[in-house]
Amino acid sequence: MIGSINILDILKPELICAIVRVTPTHYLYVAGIVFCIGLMGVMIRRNAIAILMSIELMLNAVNIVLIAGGRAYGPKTYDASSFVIFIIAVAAAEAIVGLALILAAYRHMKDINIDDMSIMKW
Amino acid sequence: MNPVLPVLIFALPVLSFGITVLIGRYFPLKGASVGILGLVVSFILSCVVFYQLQVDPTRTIDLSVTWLDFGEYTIDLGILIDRFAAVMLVVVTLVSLCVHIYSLGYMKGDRRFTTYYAYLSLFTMSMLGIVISNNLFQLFVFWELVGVSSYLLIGFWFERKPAAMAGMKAFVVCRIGDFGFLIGILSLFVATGTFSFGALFGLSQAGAISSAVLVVGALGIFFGAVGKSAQLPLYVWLPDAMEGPTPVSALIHAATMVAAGVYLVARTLPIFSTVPQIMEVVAWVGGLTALFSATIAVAQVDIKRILAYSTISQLGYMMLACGVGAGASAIFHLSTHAFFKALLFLGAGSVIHSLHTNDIREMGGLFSNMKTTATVFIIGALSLAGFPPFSGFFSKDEIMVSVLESGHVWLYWIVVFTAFLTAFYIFRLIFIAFFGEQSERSKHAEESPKVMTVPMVVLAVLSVVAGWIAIPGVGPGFAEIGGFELHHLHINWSAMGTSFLVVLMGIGVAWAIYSRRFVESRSIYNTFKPISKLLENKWYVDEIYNFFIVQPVIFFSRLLFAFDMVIVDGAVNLAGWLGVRLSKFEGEFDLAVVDGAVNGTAWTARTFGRAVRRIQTGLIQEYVIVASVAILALIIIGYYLM
Amino acid sequence: MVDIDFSLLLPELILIGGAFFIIALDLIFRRRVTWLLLPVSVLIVAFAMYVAIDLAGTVASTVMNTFVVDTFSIVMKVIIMLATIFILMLTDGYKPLGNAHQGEFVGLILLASSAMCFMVSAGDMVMLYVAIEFTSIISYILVGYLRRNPLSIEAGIKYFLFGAVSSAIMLFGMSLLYVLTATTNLGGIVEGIMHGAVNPKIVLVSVSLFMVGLAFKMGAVPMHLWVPDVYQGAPTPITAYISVASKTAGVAAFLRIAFWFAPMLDVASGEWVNILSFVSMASMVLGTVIGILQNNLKRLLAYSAISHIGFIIIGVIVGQEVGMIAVVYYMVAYLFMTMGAFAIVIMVADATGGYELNDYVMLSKRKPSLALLMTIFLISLAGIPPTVGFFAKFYVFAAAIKQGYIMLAIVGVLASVVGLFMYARVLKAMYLDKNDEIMKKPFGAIPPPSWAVVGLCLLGTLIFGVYPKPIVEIARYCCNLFGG
Amino acid sequence: MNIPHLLSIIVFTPVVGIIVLLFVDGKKHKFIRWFSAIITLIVLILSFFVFKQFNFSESGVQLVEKGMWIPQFNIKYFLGVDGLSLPLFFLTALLSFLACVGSFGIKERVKEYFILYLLLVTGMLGVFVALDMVIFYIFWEVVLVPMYFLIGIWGGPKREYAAIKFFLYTLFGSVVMLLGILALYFTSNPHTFDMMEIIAQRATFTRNFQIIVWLAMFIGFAIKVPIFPFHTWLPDAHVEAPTPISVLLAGILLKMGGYGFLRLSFPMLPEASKYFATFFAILGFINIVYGALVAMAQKDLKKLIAYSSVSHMGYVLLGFASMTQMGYIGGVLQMFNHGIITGALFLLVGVIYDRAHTRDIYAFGGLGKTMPVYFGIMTFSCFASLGLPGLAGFVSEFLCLIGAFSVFKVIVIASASGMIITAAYFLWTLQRMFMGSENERWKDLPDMSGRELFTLIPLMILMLLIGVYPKIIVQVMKPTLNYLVGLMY
Repeated sequence: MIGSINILDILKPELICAIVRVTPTHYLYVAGIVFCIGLMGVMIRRNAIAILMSIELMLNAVNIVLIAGGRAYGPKTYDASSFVIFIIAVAAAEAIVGLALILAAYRHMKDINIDDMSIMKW
Repeated sequence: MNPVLPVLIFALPVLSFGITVLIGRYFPLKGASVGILGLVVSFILSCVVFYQLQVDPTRTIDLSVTWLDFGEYTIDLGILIDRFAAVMLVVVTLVSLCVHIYSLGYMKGDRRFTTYYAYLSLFTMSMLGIVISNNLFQLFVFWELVGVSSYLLIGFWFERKPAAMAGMKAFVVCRIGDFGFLIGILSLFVATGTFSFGALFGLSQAGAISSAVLVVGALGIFFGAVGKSAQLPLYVWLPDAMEGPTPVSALIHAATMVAAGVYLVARTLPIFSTVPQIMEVVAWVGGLTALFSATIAVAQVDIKRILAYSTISQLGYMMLACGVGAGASAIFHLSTHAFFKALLFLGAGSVIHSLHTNDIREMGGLFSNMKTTATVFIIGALSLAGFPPFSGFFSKDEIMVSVLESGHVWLYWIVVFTAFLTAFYIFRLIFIAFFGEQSERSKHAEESPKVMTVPMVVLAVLSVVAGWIAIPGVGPGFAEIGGFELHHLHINWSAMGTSFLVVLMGIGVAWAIYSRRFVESRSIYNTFKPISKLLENKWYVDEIYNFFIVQPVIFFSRLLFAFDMVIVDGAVNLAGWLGVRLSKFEGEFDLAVVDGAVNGTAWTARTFGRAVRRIQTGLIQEYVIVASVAILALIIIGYYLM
Repeated sequence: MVDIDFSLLLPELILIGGAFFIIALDLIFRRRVTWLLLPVSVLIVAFAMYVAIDLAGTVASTVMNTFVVDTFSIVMKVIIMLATIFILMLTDGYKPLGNAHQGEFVGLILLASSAMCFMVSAGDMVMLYVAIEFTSIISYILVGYLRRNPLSIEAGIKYFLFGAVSSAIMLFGMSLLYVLTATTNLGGIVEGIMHGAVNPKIVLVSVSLFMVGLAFKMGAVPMHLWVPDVYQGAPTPITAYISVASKTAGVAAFLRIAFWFAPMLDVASGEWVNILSFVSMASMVLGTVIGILQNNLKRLLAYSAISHIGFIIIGVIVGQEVGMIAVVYYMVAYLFMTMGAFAIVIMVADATGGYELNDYVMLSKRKPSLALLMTIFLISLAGIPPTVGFFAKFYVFAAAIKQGYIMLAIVGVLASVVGLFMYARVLKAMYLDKNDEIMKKPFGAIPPPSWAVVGLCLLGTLIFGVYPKPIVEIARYCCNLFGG
Repeated sequence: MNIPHLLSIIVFTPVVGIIVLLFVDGKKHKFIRWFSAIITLIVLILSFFVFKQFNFSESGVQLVEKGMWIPQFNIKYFLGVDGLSLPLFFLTALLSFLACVGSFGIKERVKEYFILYLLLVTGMLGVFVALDMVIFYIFWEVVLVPMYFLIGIWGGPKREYAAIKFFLYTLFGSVVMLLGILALYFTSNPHTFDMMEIIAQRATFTRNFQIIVWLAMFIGFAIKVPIFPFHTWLPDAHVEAPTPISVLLAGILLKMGGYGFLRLSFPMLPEASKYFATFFAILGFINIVYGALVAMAQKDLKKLIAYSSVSHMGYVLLGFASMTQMGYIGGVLQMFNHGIITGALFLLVGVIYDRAHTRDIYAFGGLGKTMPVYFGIMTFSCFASLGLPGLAGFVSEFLCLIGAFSVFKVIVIASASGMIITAAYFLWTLQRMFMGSENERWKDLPDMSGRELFTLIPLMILMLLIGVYPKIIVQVMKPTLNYLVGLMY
């Protein structure tokens, strides 16, 4: 017990919402952070599949933004949600093709370390 | 007198030049006949013209036809025949005729006999062109044509290196004179808008032309004359021109071409007279040239070199006469000099023809086996020295008188001393070459053929008779004949006396040293060692010119060429060279660079390209990094800076 | 049910239908039908082109104005279809492909072409995104098609990863725009931002992010890094296809959006113009400067493509009628000269088996006809008079100077001079270099259809080079853009 | 009878020749050579017709052919010839024919050679008759490409370097000129490329605009003339180019620069031209004296003649800078004469090069005896070149000097010194090559062949004819040049 307030009381979900009004901008920040994480993932990870995963992360970050925006503009608007559905579908297609290419690369190089795929340069 | 006559005189040599050049070989005497025939007709016609003008001086011809017109200005060609021109016509055609005949013998058996005669006709044509032209432009055209024909004739035996060099030297030095002449013509034309003598004289006499233009014009014309008549600064080409065949030297470098300069100054005297200080310059240049070349002639051993320097000295006399305004006496001396100097050269030619050497020390006692040549040569010498009653005496005396009366006392004494030197060096030649013991060469020398001796005899007669015109009783005096304004005809006995005395002293001294051997010439040579050495080497003038002008110009042109290669062209080559150096230095990074020097622009593009290419590492992740950094940068710049 | 005016969609539908028909044909009849594939596919594309040309003149939109049709889109579709026809002819004899599932390859090309047509007519962000992804995915497959060739695989992966990242960034831009204006329709966005009090800087950032995807498709500078590797790795017909068709689609979409967004981005303040001119100058200079160093023909043409994009963007920057004329004429010129050059690269590769510069040594001796044709295409690429390339650059420079973008013109001139040196190296190899033992290598046979392609491209390069009037007339009609 | 569209026929006859040659088999050298010679002969004969149809008293442009080519940018297909371009046009036709006959010595890749040669002829003919700036620019470029290949493939040892250098120099010049042309296009108020209209609108251009455009044009033309700092490509290009090509290069290409000044820069930008007149005259002086001095230091005969061309073109600059009637006539006449004389000189160099395969002056000596005819013609041409009166060179140099003297007294006096240096280096060359004792190394050199004489005789006749009676050419150009001088004030 710290002073007169019990920490457990504070952690009640409806209290938290009461203290901090969650506005769409918060979602934008979250989405921005997730997007950056995805981008960093693409730049840093050596494993091709990990890169694929980070690309999916970036796309989902965009979905968050869209949903937040759509939600903020009231229930009637369906643009955002239809856009999100398209994105999800396309992301799936992309993932398949990416995996197929990585598989083909694996068959040749016996490993999918992205740095080995640099035969062509200058 | 209808104008066709003088045009015909001029046209005949042109015709003979054309014929000889193209089809000369098929004519008798291998083309010589064409030239000689043409000249005979020209000579007769010029005598007719001369006679007609003497009878009725008013029948001068001055007509011209437009050659190129530019609205307000026109350049036209025309002829001006007056008594002055008539005299020159006669002199030129006569001497040229004698040389043509003489060359038949001298040049017999030469490989390029026809071309020789073609060149002779070319020369006669251009000389006549100078004499009859009535404007400065036309005169300049023939002036340079004369220069070309002298180049061709001097360098006739071009197999011999010195002959080729002499030809080129003659043309370039004359060209320097022509450069001055051109500037003179340009300034006169731009100021007055016309070239013709008549208009120019009228304007200059009336004072319509500004003095600056007149000075430049007169100086320019005089500069041209100096170049052609081998006066002091530009005389160096004449002695070397002796490399050409002797008849050529006789015709061109004694009688006619070199006289063209004097003719020009005499013809344009009205312009000169309006600018007194230029007259002074002309006078002094003439006087000094006479003295200077006479001193050199004294110490020469080549027979033709002596005569060449003597010509320069006599030309100095004529230029001096023009300088003091005595045009008549200048032309009178020009005519007489033409005869006796041509005679001397032809004589020298026949001596060389039989002895095959120019060096007078190898000659000796030629009088015995070359009778006619020797006598004729002596007559010429006497006339040159100015020994009465020969023509030289009268013309030279008139010049001395006019110099004295015009008040140039210093010049008078210079001229008198030169007369002494002239007499000395010509008789030194006579005594060494024709008298004294025979050298082994002159033992088996035999007289030249008739075809060579006849012209010499003709010239000998003329060089005796020509002077008598000036004797009051016998002839009307040259001023009258030449159509110059009449000034009182009187005889200045004291001047005549001094000149005769000086001539006698000259002959005496020469006789003493070389004939009687009272004093050994060798000992005189040693006592005045430095001076005689100096004179022998022609005051080292050639060496000085070579050192101060020719070499620097060649050096400067090489310098400019290097400058052109390195600096101006360098921007491209240097960069290219640098590029090649850099690429070799870089080693394995460098793919096949364009072989050879790489062009500057390509090089800069290449190095920039090689730097930028670094980002193309082939690693996909680096692509993504670079791309996102670039986008970020763009947005930030867009967001904040703009 | 939303009313869809199918007549506008007809060309794309024909292509998609044709693609499935061919794939089915290949499945059912296997080997027996491979000779039939080329004529059928060319017929399908020709029919689609006829229908598209028939639509010319109409300015309309359908499917809730997500799909826009106007003369500009028609012209661009015709260019894309022409490119497709050329590519189909080139792939017919392409040896490395062998005849393993030839039908699938042709089918995929037809699908890709329909996707590009969608991209050209996209009036809505969603439609644009889907079209771009549709083309990209098919291109990834086509690039990585030669499973046994490591270069092709690597190119495929690189193209895929770079494409995916750039599409993600584009999406992020799109989502920001959606958040700002609550609509995904381009027209709606422009009204939303014009009327709403939106901070112009935010608009600029989101639009720039949005343009990243298009920049990737066009291969403009910051997003050009994939171009050299993918061009070198991919099978050459596909390289040609990407370099011409997908780049044309990218430029078309980029131009439409740039012209559409122009009022919104208050061009006067200049940020938008500065960013674009940086991109254009960078592309021009980078393309030519690195291009000089290349010895592989495909990489050389890749860098030449990058430099050409720089010139095209000048046309877009200039805007107005004169900019439009410049861009449309440039795309037509670009189609003929680049396709011609790639056709010859393929023919030489078939005959000598190499893409390196020293396979071209003494080409003028071994195959003078090819050398002469290559010279004409290279001269056109370099922009030397009697060819279409010259007028393309001429119009672009004239437009730039007319609107006062002197800096762009000067950099353009310098880049084209350096570019000239890039193409001159190939000429030098063909004509000036001497190498005796190369003469002994036999010069193989060349499949006839590629001669047809080269012939058509030659005609296009020279005729429009000498008499540019018809193209300029058509370009003038393109000016009334739908959103415009 | 006058032939309609005569100019287009002449300009495009070589193109017809090219098309025919494309189908001829490369082996049949003899046919190709004779065919090209006939084509260039036809061009020459047709150019005589142009003389016939040209009325000498009228100063404006004649035999005009005008048609709209690209309406958007108001580019017209506009050909025409006047007093200024007719002599140069005739010179091009003449030299192309003679150089074509001179090219019979080319042995390898004959077909490509003559195709490129005919293309070059078209370009050159076109430049002199084009009166629309875009057409003018296109023909200007069309000349560039074949010249690059002709030097690059059939040239001497360092041909690639010389070819690339020539190409880049001239291209840079022409690109800068293009910017000038475009600037003129955009400032003329009904935007036009038509030279005549822009000349009519010359008053509307502001002074410093004129200066900028004049400088841009100046760089383009200066490289071509060539004027002092931009001349370094000329010696390399000449040394490496095959002889007939350097005949054309010196004979005609240099004139395109001078022609450009008088057709474009001077009439269109009068204030700027007057502003730069002294600068132009000084450059003329430098060209004359610098060219002459550097020529004196040359060892290679072709380089010597190249630098002598630089020197002779200096007179043209002097003539133009004076902006007087005599100066203009002198300048254009000098361009015509220089074309003939230097064309002859290069043909002569070709004669000796084909026999001795070296151009080093010091390697010869005593040729006068072995090749007398060659010696005679060489002396004749050298004297024509150093400006001997009675031959072509003198008339034009004299007119240039007179024209310029009224305006630039000191510069003309300095430039006139050039005639001394010119005389010196030409005679020195003659002396080193021909005089002196016979050189046994060249003892058995055959004298000039019939074909070589055939190419030289017409040029020598022209040199003499213009030297003695220049009225035939001067009357052609006088009215137009009067008009052009009038434009300046």
